[in-house]
Amino acid sequence: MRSDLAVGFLTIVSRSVLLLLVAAITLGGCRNAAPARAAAPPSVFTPAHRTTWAAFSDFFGVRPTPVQPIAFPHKTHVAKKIACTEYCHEGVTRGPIAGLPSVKTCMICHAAIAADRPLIKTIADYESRGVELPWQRVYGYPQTAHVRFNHAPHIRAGVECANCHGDVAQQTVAERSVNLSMGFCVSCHIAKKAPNECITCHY
Amino acid sequence: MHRWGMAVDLDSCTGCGACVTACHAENNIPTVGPDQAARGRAMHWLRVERYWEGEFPDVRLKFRPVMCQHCDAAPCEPVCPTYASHHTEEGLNAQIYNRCIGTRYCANACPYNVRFFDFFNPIWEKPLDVQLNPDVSVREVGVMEKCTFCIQRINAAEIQAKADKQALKDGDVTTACAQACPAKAIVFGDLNDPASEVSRLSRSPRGRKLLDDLGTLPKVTYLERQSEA
Amino acid sequence: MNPETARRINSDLLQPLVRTSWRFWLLVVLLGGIVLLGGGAWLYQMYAGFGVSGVRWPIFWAFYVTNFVFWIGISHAGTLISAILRLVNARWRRPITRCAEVITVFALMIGAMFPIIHLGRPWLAFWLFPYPSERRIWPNFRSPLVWDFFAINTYLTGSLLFLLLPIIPDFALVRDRTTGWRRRIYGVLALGWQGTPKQWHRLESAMQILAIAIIPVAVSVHTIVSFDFSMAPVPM
Amino acid sequence: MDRRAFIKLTAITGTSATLASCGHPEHQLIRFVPDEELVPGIAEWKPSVCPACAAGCGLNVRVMEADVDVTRNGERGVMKKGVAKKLEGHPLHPISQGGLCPRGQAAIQITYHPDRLTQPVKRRGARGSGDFEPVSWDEAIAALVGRLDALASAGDQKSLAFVTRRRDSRRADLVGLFLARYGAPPPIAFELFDDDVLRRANALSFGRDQLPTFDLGRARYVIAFGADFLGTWNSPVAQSRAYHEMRQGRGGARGKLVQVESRMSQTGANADEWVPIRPGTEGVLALGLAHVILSEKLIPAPSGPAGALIDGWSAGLPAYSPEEVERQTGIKAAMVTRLARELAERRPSLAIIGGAPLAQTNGLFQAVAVNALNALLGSVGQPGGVLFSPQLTMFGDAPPARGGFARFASGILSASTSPVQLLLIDDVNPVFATPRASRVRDALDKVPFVVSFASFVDETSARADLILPDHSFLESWVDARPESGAPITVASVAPPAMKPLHDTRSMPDVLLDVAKRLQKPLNPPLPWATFDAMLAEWFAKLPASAAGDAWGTAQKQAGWWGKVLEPKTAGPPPARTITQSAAQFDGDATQFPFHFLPYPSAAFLDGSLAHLPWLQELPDPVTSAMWSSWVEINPRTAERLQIAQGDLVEVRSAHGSLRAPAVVSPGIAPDVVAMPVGQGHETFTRYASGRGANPVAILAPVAEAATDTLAWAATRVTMSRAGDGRGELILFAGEMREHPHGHER
Repeated sequence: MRSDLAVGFLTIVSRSVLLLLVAAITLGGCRNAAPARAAAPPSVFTPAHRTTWAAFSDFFGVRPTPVQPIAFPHKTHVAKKIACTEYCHEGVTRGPIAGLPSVKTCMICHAAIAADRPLIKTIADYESRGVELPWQRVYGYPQTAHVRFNHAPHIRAGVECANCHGDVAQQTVAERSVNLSMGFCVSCHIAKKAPNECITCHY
Repeated sequence: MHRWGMAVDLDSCTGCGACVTACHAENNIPTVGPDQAARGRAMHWLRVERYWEGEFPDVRLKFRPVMCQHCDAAPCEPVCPTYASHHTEEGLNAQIYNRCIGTRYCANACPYNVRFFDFFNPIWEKPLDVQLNPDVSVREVGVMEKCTFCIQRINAAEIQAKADKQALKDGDVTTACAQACPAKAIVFGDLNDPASEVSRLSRSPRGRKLLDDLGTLPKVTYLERQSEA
Repeated sequence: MNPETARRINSDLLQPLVRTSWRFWLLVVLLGGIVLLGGGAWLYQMYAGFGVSGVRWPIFWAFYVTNFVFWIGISHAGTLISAILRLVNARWRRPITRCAEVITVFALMIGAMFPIIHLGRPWLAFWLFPYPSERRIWPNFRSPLVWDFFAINTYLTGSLLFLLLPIIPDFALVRDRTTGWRRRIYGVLALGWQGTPKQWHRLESAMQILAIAIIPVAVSVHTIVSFDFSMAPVPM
Repeated sequence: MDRRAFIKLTAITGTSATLASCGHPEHQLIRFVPDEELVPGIAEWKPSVCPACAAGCGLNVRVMEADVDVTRNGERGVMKKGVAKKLEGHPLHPISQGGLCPRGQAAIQITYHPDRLTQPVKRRGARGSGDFEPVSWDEAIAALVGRLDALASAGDQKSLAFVTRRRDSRRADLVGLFLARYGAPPPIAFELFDDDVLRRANALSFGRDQLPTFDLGRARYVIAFGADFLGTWNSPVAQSRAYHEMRQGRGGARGKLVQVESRMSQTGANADEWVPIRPGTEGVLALGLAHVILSEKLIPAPSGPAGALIDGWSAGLPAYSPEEVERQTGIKAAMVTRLARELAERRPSLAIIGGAPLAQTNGLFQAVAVNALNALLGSVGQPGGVLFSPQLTMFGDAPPARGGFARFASGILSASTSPVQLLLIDDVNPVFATPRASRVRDALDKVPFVVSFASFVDETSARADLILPDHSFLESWVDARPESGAPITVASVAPPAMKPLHDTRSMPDVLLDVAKRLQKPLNPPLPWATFDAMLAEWFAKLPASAAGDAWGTAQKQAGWWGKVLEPKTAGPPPARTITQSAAQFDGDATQFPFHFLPYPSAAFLDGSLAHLPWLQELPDPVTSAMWSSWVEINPRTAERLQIAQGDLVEVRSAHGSLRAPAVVSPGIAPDVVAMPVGQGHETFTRYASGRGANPVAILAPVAEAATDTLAWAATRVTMSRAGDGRGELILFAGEMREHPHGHER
């Protein structure tokens, strides 16, 4: 029994020291990282934050600024009367996820239209390699918010896209022009007499 | 307004455990592995309890699937300091993971021992994670979780009914355990609808509530096993 | 007592404040080390997951809450007893009151740590505090844990006042007998105490009021801790 | 404060991950263009067929889009894929009827198992070392074709052997056709719990060489001899559905269930009356019941072969008086009489035999005795009785895989050079599921070239020279012809529910490909390019229904079913009377005082599902054990041997010994030691390797006398305490809440 206690104490001591080391490496990690190295996919899936830094950023609501592979001009496409929800984000009326168009979708039109422009050539190159454009999320919730957002009922209730996503028609690269905080959702739900229980969204 | 409830016919229940696995598949419940299981940290939102009676050779074994009873006077609700555990208008005992700070008070208060705590971040060894249900949260370390009466199915069915401009019918929404049960022992439905199967079964003279004398007003009715010997 | 003896007693008493021996630093290192270890262990618990605490299903409260109750129990012994003794004017109380009051304050501070340490997600502990937010959610005032929070804070505030009010003349004493930065710090702490009869009178009346007020607060704290256990239908 | 989550870190996030990703887009994984068009977040439901046992339940698979890690041209990345999310019973399918057992639910983890073989491999290290190196499919198929060509050119086609499960399906037909047209002997079926004894008995009694279907839904009285029909035996989902009807599905007319066995199974727990019996004497009890019914003239004796097979039947079974039955079985004469009267009065009544009683040396006698009792009760082919699903044997174009694995293995062992030069193994693990004394391992090692179609490295495939990993059932065309479970004919079939995750190929397609590449073509050649063409051709021959043509509807609803096809009967059975034979047990009763009863575990059946983490963590119905194997012993025995719950116990037979923690259970006879089969794998993925003990290993290699199948319940053992359990026994139920207090009084 006594030796158990001693071992337990030693374990705590050694692990605490280890923790401080790990914390030091973790916090210092990002600055030292070689930028060219791509991440190997981890062998496990876990909701844990990948780094201490990520945990802190998440807690303080720090969102990385999305860096898009190409400057997609929403403005131009909307001006050309390409309906958002028919070609590119077609999941929006049917289910929870609006969806990002595959590079194949881009090439349906751009195989012929403006095919000589440099940006379109970049896209065509992606398609020929069988690789998607590495779009980064602009909206969306952190995993820890446990939000199960569903687009379709909002569309059916007549909520305009611009309500939550700003006037994308005036933007080139999509910007996070609306802060989708819980307060934002709740005030709208109250105003529209929509269900306002926690389990409407969190489950 | 619905009032969701469940009836479990112990005379049909064979104790096979299909409900337990179905619950794991539907609700992203992690497997904790042998080391943690040995420490009493296995997660089964739904478990099959067994009760031995008598002595060899006159011995009986009775099964009882136990999940969150969604009590109308739930002991877990008043003790939660952050309303992570609270009652919804439709009578569900909701557990809001993002609001949970991990006091574990609810689990201590629950007389049915159906609340489970994430002692560690759960792990799925790839590609086992591909199976995860996107309609249900993956809970992280430090939060309490428990049977939700498959709230994701209820919400989806209600959204669908609203889109179809129709009222929900009995049988439109069922939980994963009731759906899987090979012996049709578990029935889920609306207790406010007197014609529903679950209402009919809940009125059975065999109906009992678990630990009824605690006054928790559970919404799960157990139809006791009959026997003739 | 002649003035010389009084002066010597005073300077003997003040000696530890003015001169710091190596033994003191040794003690600081020793005790500080233990505190650091505890802090490290807590960080490790957050880093690796609450499971390292050894708590398991179906008893979810263990070491931490036991400790919490223990320290709250210890705190019982201080201010409450000191207040009662003060009210009944027991003369022999004088040597022990301050000791008791200090015990209360520090035991409370230690005790109050444990509900935080014991949380699965301690970084969200501020949700126990009622503050307006855009989410329009308040703490659940039916929960004994929220009342724990209030009760402990009230008792801590009361005990702190109860400790600090009668110590003002002593701060003044130190202020008058030290120099340099010590004098400045104790000058602030002494709150301009001059020892006039009027000041003494005010202090005595304040102490009488506090001594009466602190008793129900103390009772409430210990009752609310008991509430934690009585709210659940499961024996713990 | 806005978003919150703080130091939610875990130790598993190593520093390598830390250094790698700091939010730069170029650090993200490459995302490949998907092959399929899916609406994100919307579930599609697709049919499939459950592979976990022979019941052939139709499945409804929930398919949704998900990100999957893939490797393309050596580059790792992610891709959107339509993947299976959950398995449910298909609501239309006549066997599953919308329900599904825990093993079926967990079968989805076969597809997503982290230790699945992702491409063909060939052996590099010694046999059994598990050291393999990857090869391309072309290389792998060429290796197999080369071996087959070599045999053919040497005129030695007979030395090709194929071992597979005992399943009826087009998949099995294809194997049979391939072998027949190549010139090899028919496939050899291997099952640990194979029920061949019951099939033989049914052939003798009723002219039907198949497992029965029970109309429990209309039965008023059921007596089951050892058959765990609600848990693991025959067609558990269909039987559980029918059991619900029998108990509470028909308003007040609740049927009674009596279970006769020596260790309380999950089914026994549900019985109204649980009757412990001396192992190997179940047939005697059945005939004792018949004796009472006949002598009290409760039911007139029927004519027909079932009864006539039994020695002494026409004379009213004078040798089976209740007193004599009591002497042999240990069941009180008064109870025998009462049970017999209840059986006769509460008709329709039926008797079921399965599991351990058939796995005795006198298994055939026991099964025939129960058949005779059924015939006497008038339950055969009647509502509320024993039925035989009409079989689709009309297109029997291939010799079916039948048993005889033990003879096959010993044949290899005893010959100086192996009569088998090339062995193909599909979906079986005989090295694990045979007694160590049968030395299957050595037999396998004697075969010059072994090819396995396994998806995992297990004890058997670890000894293969080449592994050609099969698709999982969700990735390939699947079919099954369940021989029982529904009163009508059922042929389950379904297209792939999702695209393959890995570089695997479906075994039937590989076989067809191999057939095309052979130097000397099959005679006649197999006419199909792919397996689905073969399925389409066969299903198109089935009668169309109102819903449309047979093949079209079958694909949508996970199978074809109907009533129209009459079976081919096997003709009258041989008119040989069967006399009672006492069960023989291996091991001397004084040296080995306990009957050893291995039984299919509720989670793993014969051990083939032990690699699925959900099933490992599924609490056992009777003991609530997880991740463990255990020995069940009676409290009185435990007290006598000073064994406490969780103590390590050594169980020793004449053929070996094992150690496992004890579970003190009131539901077992004092002279019986029971142990679930399934754990004790040497190598079977990270979840099952080296966990627990394998009871099959210490069994005596004795066979049921008439059918030559392993009599796995005929071994005697001795037992002693071997030390503290060291926490090997993991129970879900705590002492706090569930305590077996039955034996404390």
